[in-house]
Amino acid sequence: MQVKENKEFEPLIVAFCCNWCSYAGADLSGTNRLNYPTNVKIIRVPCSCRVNPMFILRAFQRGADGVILCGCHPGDCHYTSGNYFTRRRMTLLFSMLDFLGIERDRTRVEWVSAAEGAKFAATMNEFTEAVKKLGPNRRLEDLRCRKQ
Amino acid sequence: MQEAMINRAKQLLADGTVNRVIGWKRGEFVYDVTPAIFETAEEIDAEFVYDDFTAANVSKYLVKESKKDGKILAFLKPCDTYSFNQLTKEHRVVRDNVYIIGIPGGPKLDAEKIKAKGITGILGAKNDNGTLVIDTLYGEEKMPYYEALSTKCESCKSKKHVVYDELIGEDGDILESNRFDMVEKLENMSAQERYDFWREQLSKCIRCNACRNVCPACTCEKCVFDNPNSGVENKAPADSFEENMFHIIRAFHVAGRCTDCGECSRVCPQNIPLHLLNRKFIKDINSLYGNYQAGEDTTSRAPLNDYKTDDCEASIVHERGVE
Amino acid sequence: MLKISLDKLDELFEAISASQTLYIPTDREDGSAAYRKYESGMKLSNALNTVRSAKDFFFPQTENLVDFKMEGKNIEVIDVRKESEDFVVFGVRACDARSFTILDKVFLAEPVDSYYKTRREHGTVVTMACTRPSETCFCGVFGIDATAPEGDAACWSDGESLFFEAHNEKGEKFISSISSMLEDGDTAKLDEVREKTRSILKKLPLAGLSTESFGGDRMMEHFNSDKWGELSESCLGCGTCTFVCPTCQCYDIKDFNTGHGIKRFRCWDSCMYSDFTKMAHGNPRLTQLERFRQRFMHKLVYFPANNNGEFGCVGCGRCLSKCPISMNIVKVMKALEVK
Amino acid sequence: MNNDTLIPYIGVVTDIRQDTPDVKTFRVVSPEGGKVFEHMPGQCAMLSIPGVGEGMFSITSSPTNKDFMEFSIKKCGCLTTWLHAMDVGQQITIRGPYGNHFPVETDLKGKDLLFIAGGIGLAPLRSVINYVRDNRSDYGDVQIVYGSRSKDDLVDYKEIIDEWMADDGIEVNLTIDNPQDGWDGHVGFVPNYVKELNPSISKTVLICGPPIMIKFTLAGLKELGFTETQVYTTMELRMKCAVGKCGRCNIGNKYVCKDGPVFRFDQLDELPDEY
Amino acid sequence: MQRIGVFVCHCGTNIAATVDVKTVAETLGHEPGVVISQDYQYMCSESGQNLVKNAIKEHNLTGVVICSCSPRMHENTFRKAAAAAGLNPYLVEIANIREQCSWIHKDIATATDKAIILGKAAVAKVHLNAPLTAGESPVAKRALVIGGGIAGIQTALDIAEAGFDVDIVEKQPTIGGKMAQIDKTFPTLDCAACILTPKMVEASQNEHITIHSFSEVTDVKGFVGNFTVTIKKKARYVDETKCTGCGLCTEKCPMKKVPNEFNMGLDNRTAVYIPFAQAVPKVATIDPNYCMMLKNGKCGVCSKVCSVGAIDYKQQDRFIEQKYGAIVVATGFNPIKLDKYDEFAYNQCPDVVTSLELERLMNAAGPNGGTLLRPSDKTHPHKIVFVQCVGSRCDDSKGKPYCSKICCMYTAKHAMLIREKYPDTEVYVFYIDVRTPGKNFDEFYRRAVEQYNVHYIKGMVGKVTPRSDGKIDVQASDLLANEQLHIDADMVVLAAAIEPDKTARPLATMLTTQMDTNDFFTEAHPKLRPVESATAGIFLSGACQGPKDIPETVAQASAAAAKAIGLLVKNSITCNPCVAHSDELMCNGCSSCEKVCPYGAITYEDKEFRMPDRTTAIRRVASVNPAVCQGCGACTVACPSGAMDLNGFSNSQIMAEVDAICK
Repeated sequence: MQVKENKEFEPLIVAFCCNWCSYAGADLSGTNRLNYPTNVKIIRVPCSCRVNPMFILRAFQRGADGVILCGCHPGDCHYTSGNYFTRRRMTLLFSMLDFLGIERDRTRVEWVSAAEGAKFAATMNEFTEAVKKLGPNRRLEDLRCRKQ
Repeated sequence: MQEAMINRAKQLLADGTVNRVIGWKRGEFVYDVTPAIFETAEEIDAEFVYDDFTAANVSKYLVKESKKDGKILAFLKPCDTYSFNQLTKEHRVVRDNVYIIGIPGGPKLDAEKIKAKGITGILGAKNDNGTLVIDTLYGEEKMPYYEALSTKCESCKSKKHVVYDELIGEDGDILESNRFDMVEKLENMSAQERYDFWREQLSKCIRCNACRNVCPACTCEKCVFDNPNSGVENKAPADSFEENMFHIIRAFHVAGRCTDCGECSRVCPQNIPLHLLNRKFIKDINSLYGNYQAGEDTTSRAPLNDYKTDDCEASIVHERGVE
Repeated sequence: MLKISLDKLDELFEAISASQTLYIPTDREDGSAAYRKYESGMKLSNALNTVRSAKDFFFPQTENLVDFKMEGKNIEVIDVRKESEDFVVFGVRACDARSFTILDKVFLAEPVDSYYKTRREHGTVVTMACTRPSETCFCGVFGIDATAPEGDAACWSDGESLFFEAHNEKGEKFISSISSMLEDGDTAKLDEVREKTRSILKKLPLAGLSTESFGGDRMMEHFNSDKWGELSESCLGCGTCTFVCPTCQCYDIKDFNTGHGIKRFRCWDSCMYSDFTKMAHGNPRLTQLERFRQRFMHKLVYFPANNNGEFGCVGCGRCLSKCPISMNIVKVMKALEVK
Repeated sequence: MNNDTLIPYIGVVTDIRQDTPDVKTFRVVSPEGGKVFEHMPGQCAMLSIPGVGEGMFSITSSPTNKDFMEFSIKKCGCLTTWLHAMDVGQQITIRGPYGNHFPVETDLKGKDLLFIAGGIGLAPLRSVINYVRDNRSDYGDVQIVYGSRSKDDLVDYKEIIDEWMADDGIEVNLTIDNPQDGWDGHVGFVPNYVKELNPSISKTVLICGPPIMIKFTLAGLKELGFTETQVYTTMELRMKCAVGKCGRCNIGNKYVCKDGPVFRFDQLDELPDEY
Repeated sequence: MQRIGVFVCHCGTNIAATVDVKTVAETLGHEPGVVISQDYQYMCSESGQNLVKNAIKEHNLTGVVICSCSPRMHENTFRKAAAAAGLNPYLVEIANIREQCSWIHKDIATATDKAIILGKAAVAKVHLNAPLTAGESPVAKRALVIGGGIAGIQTALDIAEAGFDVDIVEKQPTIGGKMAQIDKTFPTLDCAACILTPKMVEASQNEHITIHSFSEVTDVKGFVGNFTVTIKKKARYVDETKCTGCGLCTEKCPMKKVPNEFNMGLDNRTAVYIPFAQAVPKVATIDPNYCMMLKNGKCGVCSKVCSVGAIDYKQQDRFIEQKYGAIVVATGFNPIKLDKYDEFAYNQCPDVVTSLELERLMNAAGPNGGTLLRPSDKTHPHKIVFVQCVGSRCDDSKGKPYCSKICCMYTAKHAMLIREKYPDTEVYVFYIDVRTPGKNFDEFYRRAVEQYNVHYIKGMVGKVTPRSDGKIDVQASDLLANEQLHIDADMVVLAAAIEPDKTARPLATMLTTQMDTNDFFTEAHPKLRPVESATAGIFLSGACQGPKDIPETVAQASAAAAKAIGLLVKNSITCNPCVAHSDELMCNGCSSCEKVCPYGAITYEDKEFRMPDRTTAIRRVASVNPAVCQGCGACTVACPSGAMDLNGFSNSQIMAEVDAICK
């Protein structure tokens, strides 16, 4: 416990990125050597609309401190309309999480195009900082999964 | 009312329009009525009941019943017709196999509300001009009638039947209800207060699945929470997370489909105000995407299966109200 | 009889909870009652009974049985059982008290369930006699006297004081631990209260219910009854009755992968659930009728068949008030009654 | 540590044999070597891969085998698929033995025995057959009728040919459902074959197989003059928690986990028809 | 039990410099199911691939995880390698430890930890990967070219040359596009019409080419090889099949005051018109906004004079539906509107013109018959100022951030042509930079400066003010001389930035192709796949993809044609196997999935099922057409029961990844 207190809290961030825009955007920020924290781990999905609310809750259950979902800009979805559905679904889901008293800053949706490597890195820096401020996810964790 | 319903049911059975009737059957006490299917006039005469305690929404039974041979007569209260319409829209009931008689809803009573007042040994209950007079083992007790109302009837959204083959009694109107008051109250609390509120409530959950099994929107052939291959199957609230998970996902799955019939809260043995979760979604949908009442029609697109290019961004959640 | 004034209840609870964990029924904001771990300031509920039964204390809804660590082809078994501490459950009603003897017959039968047994050994059950039975009560039908509850120790209220009596060694130990707070008292008023309660018990609407039609020797007759279809037709297949029932003890064993190990836990299950008996090769109880029948046959026929005629129901009435569609054991008994 | 039956032991899989396309036989010993526990023919054990599931399997090896236990397992669900994918050396968890056993020391002693098995139903009977072979003098004639869908689906075919058929006083009658190249034995369903063979009604019958086979064979045996008191079967498929407490295995008031899995048919007759 | 091989790539030092690849390989070797874990210098090299192939064979692998660069780079490479070794290609997963790890992190310890976690996630996923087989779908042997400018024409001609039918859809009454409006072309100064019109004629006469002029694409369904396109043939009130293009109607039409868009509104045309003499198809069109007959039913002159009876006032828009295997987008460009540029007085002074207007003013078929006269007073201009980069390379919201690329060269052309024809005219060009990278381009520019004495001034024009004496005061700064200038100009020519046509955005939505923020179509790869869009079967030709001059446009047009031909010669194409599928036993038939499917891939059928309670029932269940499904996964979330799942990205796979990452 003593050791933990001395060490800065390092949140675990799960980022779902759509294959066509945001994942490519993440690649671009790599290609351009734009730094963002190692806390962010990316899961590739074909489209942001593939992300089931269950995946997001699952991440929180398993110890994620923040979950961010990135997709193509509205209107640019590779599948025409996927991110529009995502937007509604996530708006409602986040609103519900907020309603249940889960900190709002643990969840985010951000539109990042394949050309926006810089935006991707900046978003991840910003989001990680915001989650870091909140501290560990305690309101939506599964104690059984907490690392001993 | 009960008399008229019995007569009409017997007529329709006799003339062959229907071969079964779904309604309510009287129980041991004044309040414990059970949804039941009647096949003969005798059964109806003996046991059919429609009174202040017939709160159960029978529309979900029609998922199964409407697939059987012959037509079934269903007595639907205004709120039940919304459920039925929604089921029709989702192709879960066979409309042609159901003969619907719309009946006035009238507020229903909840015996639990009476018991919560410390009144026990209930033998009978009568409405006497707004006062509920209860005959008990320990003598007569009184309480305001409205305080004994089932939670779902406290904020009735509509007295209008949205689908029926015939009506008994007058059709009513869609009402201005105060059903979002409690949601709003919670929204105005701090995140910590909201968290504490729901933790207190959801920690009562015993995962009996009554809310799910009674819900007319939860008609999945196989619920994800029962399916070992879904990855989220869980049987008991082994951790507070699972209470959250079950209720969030359940509410999400019925979002845009829930007609706000209130059955979930009515049946919860632990009195968890589950309808607030559904109402939160309804309120959000109404304010963000335009008013939408599930079950009002059978053709409109559900809000979650629809979009506008200029919908608000998810960040709206971060920008509003109390943190 | 030893008694304590009801005014001093707080002090009593403080004293008990100072040495061991104490659970008492308390009121909740919605008017119902629930057992809670005693903390200063909590008040004993006046409600007749809690929503959840007291079985949780010995057979909790979920419990971790054992952990595993997997590495390569190897498995490590980790016993997670901890040293149990003594605890007191206060204010258990006669029906729930009887449910423990029913659960004992299951869990303490060979092979003994050590998890249950440990809790039973460490728990002291202090029962409390009923004074205001409800219309849903029918414990008398199963030979339970609500005015003379079982348990390790029992107590009675006459409206002013609480009178204590030990039923066994554990109960005596409990009473001696609080004896400094007790005084000898006159039971005249108490006897009056008990008599009054007894007269109400006789008048209860379900007092006339009879178990005569049930028991092990009626197995085939009831199993093949044509009433089950009608009785089960509106059953939702939820687990409310099972989970509020003090004697239902069906369970499931599940593994949970935490990411750094496997937790095997046991949780309540309900024979009303559609895939309760589903196994790799099929499901022997496919319809709700079969599952519904199983639950009531178990309580009214199978259990007495295996336990010298003792029924698997204690008449607490929870399922009567909690079933979403108001179908319950009383309606089943009346429908199946052999005239 | 293991003072609760729900806490399992570790077993090591030391040999895996592919019997048929969907049946494998696993040899299990304790990590220290030797059997994890002793058992009687017909008893079962609960095998598990933590995180995958637990399942009840009859112990196929005979108690007379002092070195190891064997389980013949058909691939049909999540756990069995996992088990089939195991390599030698894999550890599993095992608890047991559970249930009653065939009355090899009482009712069966000195009797002429007729074993009737279909498909994977041979697994529980193999334990008895080998027990009887190892205590040959205690029993009378042994006749085995075993059928499967095809030649390839006959479990333990090698052992049947090499050992059982070679034994004196053991008559093995094999049958497959449909004609097949390279099979010159009997073709036809087990119930009919039993009737054709017309076994002496003095024999005590042990039967195991698919429910439909048991149903028709039993009817056939009755036609031949057998009574239900002469026929034993095992119902380990109904077992779940193995200790008779979880509430699933009962048929009427009898708990397969405790009162079974071995039943004589006259006992089952007194129970509701729920199996 | 899975047998998984893990292969960790050093990528030279790209990965190995910040990720301890040995540790990654070593750690992942202990993951359940992993039987071999190796690292190698360059996994994508031939020998690296052989390493993978050999391991697959030697260890009988059931799954492969490559920890390397982005799957967008080499997923296919490794899938092919696996397939070559006999392993289903979809049993390969990539852990992206270069772009998403080694390149963004500096600390070796944390980067290595992250690489391990990404590897574990890939291993967890591959455990659940199922072998997938790609289906096949037929290819319709017909191409659609959207846009009939030089890009569209060239693409169509090339495709037709290969023997495939091709349709051109052009929204104007004639094909030809912007090039038809241009006078001369740089750097050769040959006449645009002379080289374009033969191609237009060739297109109209080619038996494989069908031209839908005055038409628009209104709906696109389907997918590569199998597009169904709805084309709206706008009513032109003239029967194309009858009209001979004699032009009598245009002569007789009493409504003569219609701004002529072909001449940039610098002169007028009639309500019934043929845009220009060499129009293809040479067919008259009635402009319903001006035609008296169509507006109030009074006139009918054209109908009376038409000897073949081609005029049809009752004509309606017609919709035709056609199947195509490939679609080429050639929607071209437009100069931006200069309404926001008050400083250049474009809206105030008729003698401030855009370059394209200048083209028309100088063109022999233009409003002045080829003599350069000021639009205001039809006098000869003696001093002309050219302003470069109007709206190009702008940071502000008025213009475009990019370089429009063609302006430097056409301005040099204009200057040169003017000086050639009117040596008494002084020409000033204000530029920021002169960009001349192209064959003979810089020589061309230098000729303008050196041979024709065009005054090139590096500097900005601050303000253009029309004076009452008819002169235009151009206030500018000469950056090299560092002085303020005032020029009394007779004409000012603005090199307006070019932007994609406005119809491109809605078209992109229909085609499900991507666009950048400037509405240029995004190519599948900026270097390696410049003429393909990310959507299979959609190709890009000409300026719709970015500013281009004519030779570049033609080159790209031919390249797009080659790509389209490459598709059309195939009889069938392999479908993406990562598509949705519905578990009929769990499906509720509720239609939620159908509602969110952008491709209409989901249909329902009533099927009889044995229900769990021993009864049989007819149930409505969803089924997915794998050839139509593109695998977005919208349906999987809309489905409450989880009956709908996605191959390659299944619920359990993604959750396994989540678990592994959060472990």
